[in-house]
Amino acid sequence: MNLDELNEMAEGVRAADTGIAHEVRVCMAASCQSSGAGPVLDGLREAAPSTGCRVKGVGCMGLCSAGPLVAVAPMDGGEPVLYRDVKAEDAQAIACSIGTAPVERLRLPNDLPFFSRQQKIVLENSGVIDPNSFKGYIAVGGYSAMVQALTEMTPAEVLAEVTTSGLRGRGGGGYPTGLKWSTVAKMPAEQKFVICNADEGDPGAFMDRAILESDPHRVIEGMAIAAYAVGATRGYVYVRAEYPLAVERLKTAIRKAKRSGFLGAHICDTQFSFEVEVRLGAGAFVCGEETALMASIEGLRGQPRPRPPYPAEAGLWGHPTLINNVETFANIAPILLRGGEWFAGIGTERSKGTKVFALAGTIRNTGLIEVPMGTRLRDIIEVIGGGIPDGRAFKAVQTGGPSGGCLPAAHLDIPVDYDSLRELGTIMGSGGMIVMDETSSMVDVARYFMEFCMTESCGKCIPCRAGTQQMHDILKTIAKGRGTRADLALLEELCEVVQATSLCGLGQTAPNPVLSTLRHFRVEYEDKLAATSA
Amino acid sequence: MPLPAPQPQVRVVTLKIDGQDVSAREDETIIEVARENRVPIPSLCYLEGLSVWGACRLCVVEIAGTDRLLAACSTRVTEGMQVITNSERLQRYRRTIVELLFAERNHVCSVCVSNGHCELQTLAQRCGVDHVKVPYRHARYEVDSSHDLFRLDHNRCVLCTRCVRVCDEIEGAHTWDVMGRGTDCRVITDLARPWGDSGSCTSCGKCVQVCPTGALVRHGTSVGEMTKDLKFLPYLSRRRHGQ
Amino acid sequence: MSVTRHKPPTPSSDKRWNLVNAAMRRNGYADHALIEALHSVQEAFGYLDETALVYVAESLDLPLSKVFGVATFYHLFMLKPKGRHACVVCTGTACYIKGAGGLIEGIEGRYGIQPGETTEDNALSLLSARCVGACGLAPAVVLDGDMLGKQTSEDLLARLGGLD
Amino acid sequence: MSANDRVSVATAWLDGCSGCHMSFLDMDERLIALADKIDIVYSPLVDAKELPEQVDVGIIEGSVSSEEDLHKAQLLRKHCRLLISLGDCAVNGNVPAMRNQFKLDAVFDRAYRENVSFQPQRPTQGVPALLERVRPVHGVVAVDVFVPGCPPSADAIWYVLSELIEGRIPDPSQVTKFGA
Repeated sequence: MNLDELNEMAEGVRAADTGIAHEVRVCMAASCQSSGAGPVLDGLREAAPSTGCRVKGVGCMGLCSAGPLVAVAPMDGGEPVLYRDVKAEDAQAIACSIGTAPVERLRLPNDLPFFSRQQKIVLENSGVIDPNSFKGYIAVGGYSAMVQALTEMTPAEVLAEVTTSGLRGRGGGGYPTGLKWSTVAKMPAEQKFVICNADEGDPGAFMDRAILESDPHRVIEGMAIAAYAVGATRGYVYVRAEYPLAVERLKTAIRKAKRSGFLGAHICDTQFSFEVEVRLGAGAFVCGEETALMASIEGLRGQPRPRPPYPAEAGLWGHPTLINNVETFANIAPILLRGGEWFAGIGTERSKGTKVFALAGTIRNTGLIEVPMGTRLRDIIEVIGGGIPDGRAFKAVQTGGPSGGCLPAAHLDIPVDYDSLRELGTIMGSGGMIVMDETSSMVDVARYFMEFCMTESCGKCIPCRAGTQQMHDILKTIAKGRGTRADLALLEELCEVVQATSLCGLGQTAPNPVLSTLRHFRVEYEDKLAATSA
Repeated sequence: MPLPAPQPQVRVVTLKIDGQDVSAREDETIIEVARENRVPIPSLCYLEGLSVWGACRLCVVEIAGTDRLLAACSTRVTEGMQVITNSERLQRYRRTIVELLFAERNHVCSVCVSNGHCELQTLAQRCGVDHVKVPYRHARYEVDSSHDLFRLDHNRCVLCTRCVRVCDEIEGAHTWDVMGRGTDCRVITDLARPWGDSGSCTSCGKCVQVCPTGALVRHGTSVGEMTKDLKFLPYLSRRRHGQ
Repeated sequence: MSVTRHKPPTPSSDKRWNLVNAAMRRNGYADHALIEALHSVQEAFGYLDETALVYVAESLDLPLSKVFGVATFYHLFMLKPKGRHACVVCTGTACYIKGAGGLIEGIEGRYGIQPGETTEDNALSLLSARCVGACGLAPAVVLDGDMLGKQTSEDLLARLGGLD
Repeated sequence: MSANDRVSVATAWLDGCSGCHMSFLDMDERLIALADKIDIVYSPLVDAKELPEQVDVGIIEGSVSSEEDLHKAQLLRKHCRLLISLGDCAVNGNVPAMRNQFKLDAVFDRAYRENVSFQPQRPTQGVPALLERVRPVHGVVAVDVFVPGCPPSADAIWYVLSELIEGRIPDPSQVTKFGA
């Protein structure tokens, strides 16, 4: 199959839709499902006019706090009408409104900054296509990047395009994707692997889940392109077992892609073959660390091993292995289709493209957003997020999960990119953004994350295993107002040792929430101490 | 004229360890080269003849050109590498790591059968740990005396996994493994049942010999009487790996 | 020299073993499919008992201690049966900030169980999860598979009290 | 250091077996030499029962297990310029701290009820109250020099005192260790 044939196929799918004037899209991602999207979808299917209209379940539309969300989209490309907090009994009203005046009482304004200030690349199909439909993906141009790569580009050209794009790993580390790919490509080996890290474990982060639930083919396509570029023939998607819906949709997508010849042997009648399997995690945060993840795929305890050797050199079963995260792979197809230069034109000097964030905590609009790198933190929180509810004051935003840190109001005007966040003692991480108001205690937040790291420590290396436990004990003591100055000094010393000597990223970054709250909110710690000596 | 000798597969490199020029094969690790040259680097999980585990972090060293500390046991030497094994900072970190170990379980040296022959005890002394700043946890751990010949005292285990590795890699029984996660980790035999009931244990005693502390000992030993002998290991390791 | 490896007999005539066998067969009885096999046991039986662990170990030709080590490393694997009802309190950051701790304390206070424990009458298991991904509904609870959003301790205890 | 400028030394015996004090006595004839250099102003080994206001060196044997131990540790810290933890009990809690694995009540029951055939009862009068947890001396007051060992050898103690007399802060890790 070449590009023309694929385009023809897509054209065919779209042609079958002539006669459909409106599409009713019901968000069926996990959050809306738990607020009752299922009955809404059923109700709309029943109530909608039988001709000229199609009702379908789609992936995440982003504004989870207003779910279940429904969009009525005219197929001529006009602006969709968005509805919030839809209940099953609203189905009739919405169905009757199609093609006439919208139901104002449920309507979300189209110019809501939450939507208008975003720029969607990764999420462009999210909330638009039916994630369970292979044809639906084809209709929006799916797999054309892969077919283009396989039929019109050499692996080196694919690598060059990804390198030009300046894409950096979206899992947290920010390692240049092109560099990672070329390292694996250069390894002389018969067998290589591509792994998609979907073990999204940061508490308060759900970007990867939403991408997999909304547009699973996009991730598979990115993996296949990567495999072609680096010379791999087998791939694994390592997903948390806690995401049953994502797993189901991913498995469906793999099955359908394979049946249509877009995965498996001789993809699209080329010499390139690529098999993908899903492997489930089983509740271990540390498996997000790449060497632990590989151990888990190998059926072992998910314990990291020292690096080097890096997976690119000796990974899964000792073979060169490329590991990227879900969002990284989801960026690949658009980069190939629109060019690395285009992608590099978005974002900042050293952080290109967009980033998906999961907004949560005490903020008006919680949900999933995608903004260009370099967007001001204040815009994300106050404009897109709608600020803090209930008239309370903003206190801090936590990024990067248990490896990250908290930023106070004084730094709200920084651009959100890898380097600015790092300078302030936190990290981009995978994209979790938890907003806290004045009622949150920073010592308690640090304790919360330390408890997380302690329970998630694999127990292999001493500094992380015993150090996180000791630090947690001290934080507990301080939080209870029983800490001394000596406790605080010991805490800081342990932070340094655990950071410097731990075996893997989990331990090396476990002190970050403490260090960053000490840096920006030291007075809260001091106040707790003062209470004891008084 | 004779032809030049065929290029050997492995090259020889030169590097500096604590300012001292040394040469090494490029497939050697820093700790191997350091010990060949009588530069002591403390370690606990590393044991010549077993696979590298890289967990105790006591052997971390500084390498010029990188901010990260690297474990000497798992890092290969490279040409021109400059290694510092014993800076003030490394000494401080090692002291803290040893302290964390002492505080984690109940290493009461004075009443230990391995007193005087214990690697952890010696390590504490060499690293200058004369007291433990971090609070002792004093959690309760079991003692398993069910085996006819040997005893397992979890109070004194440092989770170095030497027993697990020697049992798997040399004896081939894989009776031992580690269960649980984080501070709940514990060495186990089979399905975490009493050692004496193990169906896979051959009672060879290699685990006891490689155990650095008094966690695995022979029955019938009193305070300070348990000595261990590691001479068998390099020999058996070579036999196993066909060298 | 080769030593023949025998496939162990299925522990009982319980049909659920077919699911476990299918999972192992799908992966060619490869040792790296251990976690998949354990998932299948848990799916079929609800938890991993000693019989199942031994059976999986023998089927995949793995040491018992290794299987036990893996089964206890991953927190999703349960070695004891769950109670009739399972209440999973999400302790992700968003839920924590919005009071998940209070939900757990409420259950601890009323039922005397901590996360990971089951009441003595086997009626209720309390579990905690690291982010179920419903941050918009914080604090969230998954009760017998149903997601409950924006919970207060009173709501939750009332609902638990109404269970059989 | 001149003869009239002798070092004053106080020693205290908290929860321990007194073995460290015995080891002190094991210095044998070196005690005579030592007697020229130091004054023991307060100790279970001598008659003086009042701790002077200002003492140069305080030496503590034993862990902090009771209210009285705590009081003594604080007293020595207050009156001594330099405080030494002598022996494993003082340095790391050692055997006395092994009871920390149990609740205090269980410890009492074990010692005064379960293993007693005649009039099992918990002593309450005339004995200092036990603390819930046994701690090393540095767990309650700042300590300047640590001399581990069970007991530290007479040589180790001699080394430590000799260094102090010479005005140097000793590093006992070269001559003793935990359990030694």
